[in-house]
Amino acid sequence: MLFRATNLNTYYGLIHALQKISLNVDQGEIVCLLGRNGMGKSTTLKSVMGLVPPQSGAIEFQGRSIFRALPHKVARAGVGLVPQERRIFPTLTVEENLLMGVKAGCQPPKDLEPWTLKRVYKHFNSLERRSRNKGSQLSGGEQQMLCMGRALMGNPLLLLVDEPSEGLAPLLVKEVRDVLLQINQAGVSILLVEHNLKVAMSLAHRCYLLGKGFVAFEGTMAELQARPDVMAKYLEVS
Amino acid sequence: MKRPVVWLAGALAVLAAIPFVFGPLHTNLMVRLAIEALFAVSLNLLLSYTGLLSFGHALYFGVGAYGAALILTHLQGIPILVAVLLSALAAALVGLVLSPLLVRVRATAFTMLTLAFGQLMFVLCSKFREVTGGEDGIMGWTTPPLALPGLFSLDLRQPVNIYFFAVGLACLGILAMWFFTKTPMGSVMISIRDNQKRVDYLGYQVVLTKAVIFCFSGFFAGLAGAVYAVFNNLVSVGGVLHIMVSFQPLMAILVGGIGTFFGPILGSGLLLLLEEVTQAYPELALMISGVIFILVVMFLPGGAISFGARLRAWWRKRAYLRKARESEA
Amino acid sequence: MRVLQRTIWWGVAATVLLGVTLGTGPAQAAGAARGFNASAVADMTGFDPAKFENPSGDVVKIGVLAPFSGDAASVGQIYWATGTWVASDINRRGGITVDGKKKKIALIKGDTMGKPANTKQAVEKLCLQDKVDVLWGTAGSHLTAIIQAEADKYKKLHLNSGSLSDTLMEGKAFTPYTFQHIWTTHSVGATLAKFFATRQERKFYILNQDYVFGHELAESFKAGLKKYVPDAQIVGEDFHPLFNKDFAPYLTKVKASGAEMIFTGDWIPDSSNLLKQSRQMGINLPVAGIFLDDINGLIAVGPEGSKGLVFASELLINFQDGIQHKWHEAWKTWAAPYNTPLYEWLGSTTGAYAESLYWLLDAMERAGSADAEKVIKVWEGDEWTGLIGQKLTMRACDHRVVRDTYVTEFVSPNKWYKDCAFMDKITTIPAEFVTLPQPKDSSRCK
Amino acid sequence: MSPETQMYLAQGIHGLAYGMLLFLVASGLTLIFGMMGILNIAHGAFFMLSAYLCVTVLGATGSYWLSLLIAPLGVALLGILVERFMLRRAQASGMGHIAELLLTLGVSLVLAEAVKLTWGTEGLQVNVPSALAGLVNIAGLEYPIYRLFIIVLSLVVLALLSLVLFKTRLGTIVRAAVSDPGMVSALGVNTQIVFMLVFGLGSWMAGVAGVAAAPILTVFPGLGDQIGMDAFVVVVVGGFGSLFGALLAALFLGELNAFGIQFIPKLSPVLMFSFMALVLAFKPTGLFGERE
Repeated sequence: MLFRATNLNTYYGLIHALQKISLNVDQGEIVCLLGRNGMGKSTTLKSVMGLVPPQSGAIEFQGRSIFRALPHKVARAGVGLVPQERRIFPTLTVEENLLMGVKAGCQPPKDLEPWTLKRVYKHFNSLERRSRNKGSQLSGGEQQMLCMGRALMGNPLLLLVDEPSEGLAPLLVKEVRDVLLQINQAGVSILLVEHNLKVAMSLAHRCYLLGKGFVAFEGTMAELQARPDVMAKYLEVS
Repeated sequence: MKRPVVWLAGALAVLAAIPFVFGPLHTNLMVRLAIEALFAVSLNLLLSYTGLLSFGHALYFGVGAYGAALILTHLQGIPILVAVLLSALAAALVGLVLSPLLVRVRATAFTMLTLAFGQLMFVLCSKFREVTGGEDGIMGWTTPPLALPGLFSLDLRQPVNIYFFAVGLACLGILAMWFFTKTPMGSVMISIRDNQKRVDYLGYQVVLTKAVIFCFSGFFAGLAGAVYAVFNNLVSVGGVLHIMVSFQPLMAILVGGIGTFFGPILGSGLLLLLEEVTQAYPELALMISGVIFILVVMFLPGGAISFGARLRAWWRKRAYLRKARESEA
Repeated sequence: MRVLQRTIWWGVAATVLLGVTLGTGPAQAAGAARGFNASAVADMTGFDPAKFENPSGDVVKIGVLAPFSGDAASVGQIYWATGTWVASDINRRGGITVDGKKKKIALIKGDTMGKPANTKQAVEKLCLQDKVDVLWGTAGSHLTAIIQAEADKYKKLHLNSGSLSDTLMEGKAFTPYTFQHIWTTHSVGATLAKFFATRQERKFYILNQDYVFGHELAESFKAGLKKYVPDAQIVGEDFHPLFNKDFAPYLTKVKASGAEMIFTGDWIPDSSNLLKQSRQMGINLPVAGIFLDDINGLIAVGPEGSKGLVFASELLINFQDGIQHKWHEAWKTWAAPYNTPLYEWLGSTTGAYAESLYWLLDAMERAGSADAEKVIKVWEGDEWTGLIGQKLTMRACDHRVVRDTYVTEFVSPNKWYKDCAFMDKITTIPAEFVTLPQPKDSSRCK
Repeated sequence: MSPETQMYLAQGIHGLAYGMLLFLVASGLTLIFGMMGILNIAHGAFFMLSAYLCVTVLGATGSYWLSLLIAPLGVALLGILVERFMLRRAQASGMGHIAELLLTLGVSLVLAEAVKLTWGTEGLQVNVPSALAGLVNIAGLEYPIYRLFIIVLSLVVLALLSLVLFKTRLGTIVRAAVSDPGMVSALGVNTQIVFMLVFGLGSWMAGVAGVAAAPILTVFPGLGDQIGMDAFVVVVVGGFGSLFGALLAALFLGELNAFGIQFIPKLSPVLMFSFMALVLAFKPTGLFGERE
């Protein structure tokens, strides 16, 4: 097992945002977190990353505990984050943004081909043209690509991807989907939060469905499709 | 139902007894406590309930104080309560006038904007010395007695009388603010603190609520300032508009307990007590309060009011452990 | 104009006469009327303000009201140094005779923190809890006004040695319990103007701190010039914020104005900064003022930079004077924070503070009592010989002192400080030219 | 040169000198704000402390240049200690930025008092180093060399700062962390160490300014109050976290001060705060800032 979280409890002040959430991601898997707005999907990713430290529970990554570790420790263990708001550094150039992803002094995993500027530019060819531009000058789609590229520069084994298709035009959504597939085929496991059920269905191997802070359903995508009652109760009517 | 009544009666009895038990010196100290507690609670409405840190609350205190001084100097024969209320209203009006600008900003920008307005008022009052008397301020007016014609007339220069006047007004003001936090508007206020964006969905309520809070908080800060003026018979920029006047209630809130309603009152009391104790070593007084200040932020962020709760928790834990050990044995 | 002056002068003389008559009764009872005799100062070996201890038993208590903490703590330090000096001197001599027995002097600190509310609280504590006999202080007219009001309320003697405001003893503010020993802004302006009447400079630039005192001082200087140097010109007038950082923009204006002399009421650090920055900018104009004796600041600009400064004071103690040398010898044993050049010699501020206390205690002894009413009776109209043998009169009707004032020019080299210029020949301005007229509105002044 | 041109030139340079000094103080403040979201109230006290350290080092070694080296380093060390052992703990208290503001307020109170206990309450003096004493002729205007040195020193520090910020990995991290420290840590950078370093760097800059200002000012416990306040205004007006904004605002305030005194001396203190209130009211992030 690459990643396992057990009974995570996280609070925002007095709000009990995550209530005993357990989930795992296997090597090479794409696992999707589904659920309505405000159910705790993003909070789960932030808790794993250490940005919103969980109160109790356990998180293991490659057999080692990263529970309540500081974000940079989590990142250095091999977890990358593609956050929801993209959080591109607006005053840095595209290239500097990418280089920020490099973890100085960290060896890339042996069995994976390391990510370099060249390799990222190959995958996201729109970025190379704009390498001298400031982060704030990019379009939404470009920012999404830059955000993924930046995370990859750290050679993660597990990528936490939060709502990558949000606010993008259908054509770009497809591009994002393709890129995620390519990354996955290159050996990176992905824990994905996705609003767009169609995208999720076409990408993920398994999924967790979140109710208000708890896991309401887990299983493969096919098993989910077989349960229209669960989908009606916990997903948005589309 | 009965218990709070007993408590309240007890508290009132103690308050009423103070000037007769203690001498005029400590009675006057209690007047200062009443003024500072009222001021701190009014600031606390912003800080603990709305999440806004103000560095310029002296602005309202100063307007109230100067208002009272000017009214009592120039409008002779005006009943004292009317003068004090008018001054507090003037401070509320300042809050209203500034609110269109203040509602727009949050976080540090809010802190800096309040700092700017506070300092601006300080500079302006120092400059317009024809009206304000500059640094020397306004003093020596004749304070009319607190009187109901034909019923009673109390000379406010007497420590006992000014004590009941100040403590009475402070209690009324603090009670009014206490009830305010319990109203629906009070809850909107708390939700602004917790998540302004979410409250924004409710439309312009945020703006309106904030404006009301600025006026309300300004009113009671102004009331505290007006009582200060009556008590001291002197108002000067250094005493009522200096930046340290803005910091004083902040310290009281912090030392007493941020995020609680009664913490600031406890904090004001503790700070005055500290001042009494350190008076024997004046050269070290500020140093000691600075250190206490740092220690509180670092080690007792809930302030003194949380100390009791912490102690109780620790005691319970100890008792529990002892019981567990006994049952093991 | 001259008629008015003469009337005033006659008024003063008459009052003095009246005061003397009133004062002779108790004075005679206590022995002869006395003055200050510098050679009578006790042997002060081993004296150190930092180690001062209050005598026990039946004592005369003096409450020292000054800022002992906060930004102005240096003022509190000066009060303490001079207060403990006088108290130690008197105590070593055995105390003063009050109520038929010798009583020693105790000092109790009342920290004003420079804030009105704290001042009020401190006065109340001194009056009600410590039960002091005298309140002494303070700097800042708004704080002094509070002490006056409280002194009146609690009927305690109050000695004001720190606040120069003209109006403290007038109108409703007057209280018979307060005596203003220090000179007033009117006298400052008149003193300097009278001094310049005999000199060449005619173009003055006024550069003062932008607060009540700064403005009052500017007005008093202008009034003095109008009276004594009608052909003088004010070529510029600016008021800068307290604790100003950069004087360069002001100094550029001063330079362009063609001024021959800068008049300033600034005190430290503003006075030192003004001087220092002007010299750095190559502007060697002389400066006239009343707080220019900050020795640290003078040393910073050196002998050349400090030459030609005009310094006015109500009390300039000659370096040859006996008390000056006693102080100077004692100073060597003082510990921090009193082991600095500021305390090396008895300066105009330290000297005036000490003088005021000596006078008060002398009046007390002659009254044979620490009781306020009895001391007032002796002190009103009292004539007394000051620290440097000068004649001082406590005007009965408004409790202000009628006295000569002094002006000196700083020269280099001088015998006392080799790192800067310092005072030389002292010009005495007779009291008749500088004394504030008696208040017209007071029924006591008839 | 006509007297009028001379006046404009002189006031212009006065404004430039004060503006650059202000920028030295404000740039550290704005960097710290950008990264940690707090306005360090104790920043002015660091400035003041550095001037006092300068007095001591100067007294011990007799060398102004040595104190220019040592005093700011001492202040930087203090800044690092305050960050590491106090601020970090305050940040963990869960009170948000309020705790940090109040904590630094406490630190500034303690520093002001500690200085009095150590160095006494009297004003102390530092002389202009002899190499920089005297005047220089600028197109007919006699101008003190030392004030020009302040401008040059500020420029040198500014150049060093830009070199670090724009040419090194640390600089990239700092610039990134100014806009989003959380994301930087999620990319594997130990931001706690970066915070500590930047706090030290910011304090160092306040320290350099303190030593630079010491020869023209009397060193006394309230030395940092006014310049600290001015630096807040610069940070706020320039935009929270924006170095460029701080530079423009500092120069603008410097010139406003000089020409304000020349032409409208009665109003000059009012101008600054009115300007700050106006900017905040209409652009809560400051002129060039992105965060509130």
